[in-house]
Amino acid sequence: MRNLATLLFLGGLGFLLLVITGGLVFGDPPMLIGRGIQQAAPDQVGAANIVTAVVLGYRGLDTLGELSILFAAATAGGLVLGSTRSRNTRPAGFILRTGVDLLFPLLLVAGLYVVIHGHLTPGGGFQGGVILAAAFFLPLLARPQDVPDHTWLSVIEGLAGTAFIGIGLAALYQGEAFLTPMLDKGVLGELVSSGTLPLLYLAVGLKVGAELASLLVRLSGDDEVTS
Amino acid sequence: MIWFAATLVALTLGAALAVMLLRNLLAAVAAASVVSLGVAVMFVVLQAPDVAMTEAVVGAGLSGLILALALRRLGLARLEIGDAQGERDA
Amino acid sequence: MTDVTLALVLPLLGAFLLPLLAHGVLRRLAVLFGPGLLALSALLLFGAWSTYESPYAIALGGFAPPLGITFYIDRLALLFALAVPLVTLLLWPGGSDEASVRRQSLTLLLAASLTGLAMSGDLFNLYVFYELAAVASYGLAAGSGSGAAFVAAFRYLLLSALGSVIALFGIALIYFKTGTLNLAQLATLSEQLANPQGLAAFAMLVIGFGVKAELFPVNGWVPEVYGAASRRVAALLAGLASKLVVLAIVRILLLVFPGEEARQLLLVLGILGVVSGELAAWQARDIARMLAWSSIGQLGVVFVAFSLPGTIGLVAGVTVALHHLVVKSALFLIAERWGGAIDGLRGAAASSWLGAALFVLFALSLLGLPPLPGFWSKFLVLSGLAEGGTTLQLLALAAILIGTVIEGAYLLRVITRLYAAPDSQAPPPPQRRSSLLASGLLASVLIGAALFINPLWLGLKDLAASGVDTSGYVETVLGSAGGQR
Amino acid sequence: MSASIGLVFFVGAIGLSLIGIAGMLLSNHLFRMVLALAIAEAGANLLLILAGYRWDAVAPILVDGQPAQAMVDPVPQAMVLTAIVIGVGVQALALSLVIRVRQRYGTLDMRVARQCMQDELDEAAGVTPGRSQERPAGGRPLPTPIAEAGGRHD
Repeated sequence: MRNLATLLFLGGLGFLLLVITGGLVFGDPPMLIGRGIQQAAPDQVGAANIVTAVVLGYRGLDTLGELSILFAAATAGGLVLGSTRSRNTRPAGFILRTGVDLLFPLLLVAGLYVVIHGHLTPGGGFQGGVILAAAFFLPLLARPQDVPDHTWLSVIEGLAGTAFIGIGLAALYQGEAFLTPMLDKGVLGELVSSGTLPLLYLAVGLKVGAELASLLVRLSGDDEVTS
Repeated sequence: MIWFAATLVALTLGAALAVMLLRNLLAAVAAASVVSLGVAVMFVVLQAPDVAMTEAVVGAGLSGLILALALRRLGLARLEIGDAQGERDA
Repeated sequence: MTDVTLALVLPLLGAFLLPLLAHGVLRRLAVLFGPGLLALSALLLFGAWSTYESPYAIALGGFAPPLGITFYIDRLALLFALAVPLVTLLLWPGGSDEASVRRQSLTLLLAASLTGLAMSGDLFNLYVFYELAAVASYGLAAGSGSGAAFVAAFRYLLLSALGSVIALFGIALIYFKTGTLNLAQLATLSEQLANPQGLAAFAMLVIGFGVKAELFPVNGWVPEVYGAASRRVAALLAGLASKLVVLAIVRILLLVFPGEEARQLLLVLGILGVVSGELAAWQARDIARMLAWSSIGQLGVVFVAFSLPGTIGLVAGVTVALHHLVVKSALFLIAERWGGAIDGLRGAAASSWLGAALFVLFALSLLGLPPLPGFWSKFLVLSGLAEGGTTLQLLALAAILIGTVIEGAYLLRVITRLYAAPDSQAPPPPQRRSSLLASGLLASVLIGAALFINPLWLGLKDLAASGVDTSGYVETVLGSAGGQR
Repeated sequence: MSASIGLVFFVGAIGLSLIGIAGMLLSNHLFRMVLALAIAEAGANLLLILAGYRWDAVAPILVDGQPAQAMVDPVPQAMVLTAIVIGVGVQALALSLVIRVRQRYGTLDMRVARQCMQDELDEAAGVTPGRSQERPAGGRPLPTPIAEAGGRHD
């Protein structure tokens, strides 16, 4: 009975949403701020990838908030799960270990590449950070006995977050507003360009990588379930 | 173009339904990854390569890994069908 | 020149660094680190308050307002932002073990996000800060470590995340119609949103953000979380966090949806909140859940107050919100060690006369006994409603009056137990000294407000007059081209 | 053709959200609720991206310094990037809570877990459990608590 009522409610909701969105114009957005950003971004920020210019420049505070949310989730996860230690000390098989040894540098390089090219091509701190997290996490799969302690992950996490805020505060110190892009913009499209943006993305990438890796380590710790 | 879009949307919605209806939770996690991949392809079609890349890496990859790890820790990660521990959808 | 953005950045920085400090050689200092940063940001905000002349906008990143994220600083924002570090300091969770450090980190993140909610002038930025506040509160809610806390936190998380999805839908609708996120620019385009689609977007935003503001249909988490979490966390969430979210909703209402329908939506939800909250509080038999349900009722009054148009509505809303902030935080603090049922409180006054006396003071102010500020806040709302005089408003008036009677019934029930002779059971333990000190400070704020009600009233009216000044907001943000203040 | 392709995507976005919301409301399985949440979020993200799409426009990445032609709106893309990352953080936290609930109460059924929570709260408050009337609105009477089949882990 309750399910029927819920389904009816959902049907109504869906109909309502379709009617509402049916009146929206698709494919011709007003772009009040979008157009302005497209015109101003090459000069103001100097990143060829305008999404990056928005993420780190125009909406840099959102990105800081997002990093904080990930940090909050990781901290809360730590509070909920506590410090778990992997009980499974049996080393993995030869193939897995070798594979991980081969894959680890590859993932590290790929992650860093994606991170530092974020202002030029699709990708950036978040995508690269996830790849880095996979790189940090893989050794745990292969050698569960070696990596019970992830203090260094939390050190990277804290320092990268501090670096992001520090870059923002440097602008404040110079008399500009918080998170104003600094340094020389350089030539559009080159690797060393668009001022502090690549540095910010590096901080984002390291922080995201460390945070997600510690989340993964924590979730994979099998402290009680041993099936 | 429209047929491609319609197929894509239908596939994604089908995968989403599968997430809700599959009894095996590991399979449901896999279906959730398919949903993410479908949405990522839509993002590519909609000229959002950055978002598509994130959705593929985060939604299909990382999120799937997190879910699978959690399932393993819950002791529910097994492939045989009929394992419906605690599954009592009224 | 001090920049008030620092008041938001410092707690964030502290949250990132605290876990590192707690591991290092500076462990002793780490205990003082969080409170020190909060005190610093309170000082900064106080400096900004005392040198304040007129509203101004801060263009973050130096990008001219419609393009980048803007902070809008007026007295209203400063007042609420100032309340954040002060109340957080009073409710600071001490300790130096690993779990305590994590809890302190989360508290700092919560404080930073709430400061952001007070100042931000950008729709999506508000959403991000709201999410940050929500995630930090999930962690704090689960932090007490009992099974009930985990279930309560999980249910809260699901409801709140569902609300976020709905709010994101609302933001998408608004972006479809207008193509901008800046509240000032949205204010100039408010006609484009004065239609069913715009109203639907507003409803979605209100339902989404309302989860944390304990709004009527989405407040099922409140008694569970407040019952299972520590009282300090409950005080932080009920007293502080809900008010800042309300402020964000009110900003959106005033600027983007000035139409009558949006106000009526808030009014209806507020009435339902008052009635359901007070009735449930009356039925509750333990003090934590009684205070939780009563908080829902009080926030219903806050929403009713903000639904009044014009300056009077803002004055009434701000007064009720601030009053509830002080009183509910203090009540939760006093009840910190009163774990059991209300019946188990017999003789509490004998073991701690001060705690009981403070409880009585705050309860009477909550009820609205004349010389106390609670009376003036309720009086403002009721007179505003009577002046408005529409059927719905009169209904709200009746609901608030009936709610007050019910409130009196259950608060008096507690008070009579406090002063009853202790029975065979051991009386509840006295309060911790820090809690007594904190609630004593809050009581002095309350009494101070009662003594200086006249200058306070003038100040609030002034504050509200600039708060409802939509064209002033637009001009401040968009007019000053270049974004330099 | 152009209008209908928009409709197709709208149906996709709304359908995903509805399936997700339905899953959260109808399912009683804690893990599946987390999965449903992810699906609902994907729908909202898709709608946001649709808000920035322009016909015959390219991705907002400059090639050789100058915009070759019209580009789609970059702002919703930045917002969705943020939303996706927020979503995965919340999901990880939700899963840690699920793991803990399972360890404490030995169940993944929301109704059982909720009953256990109410009992624990009542007990902590010293109120006799079992006849708590202060159920929040929408509280539905529970069938007899289902005993979990043979504790798998404890």
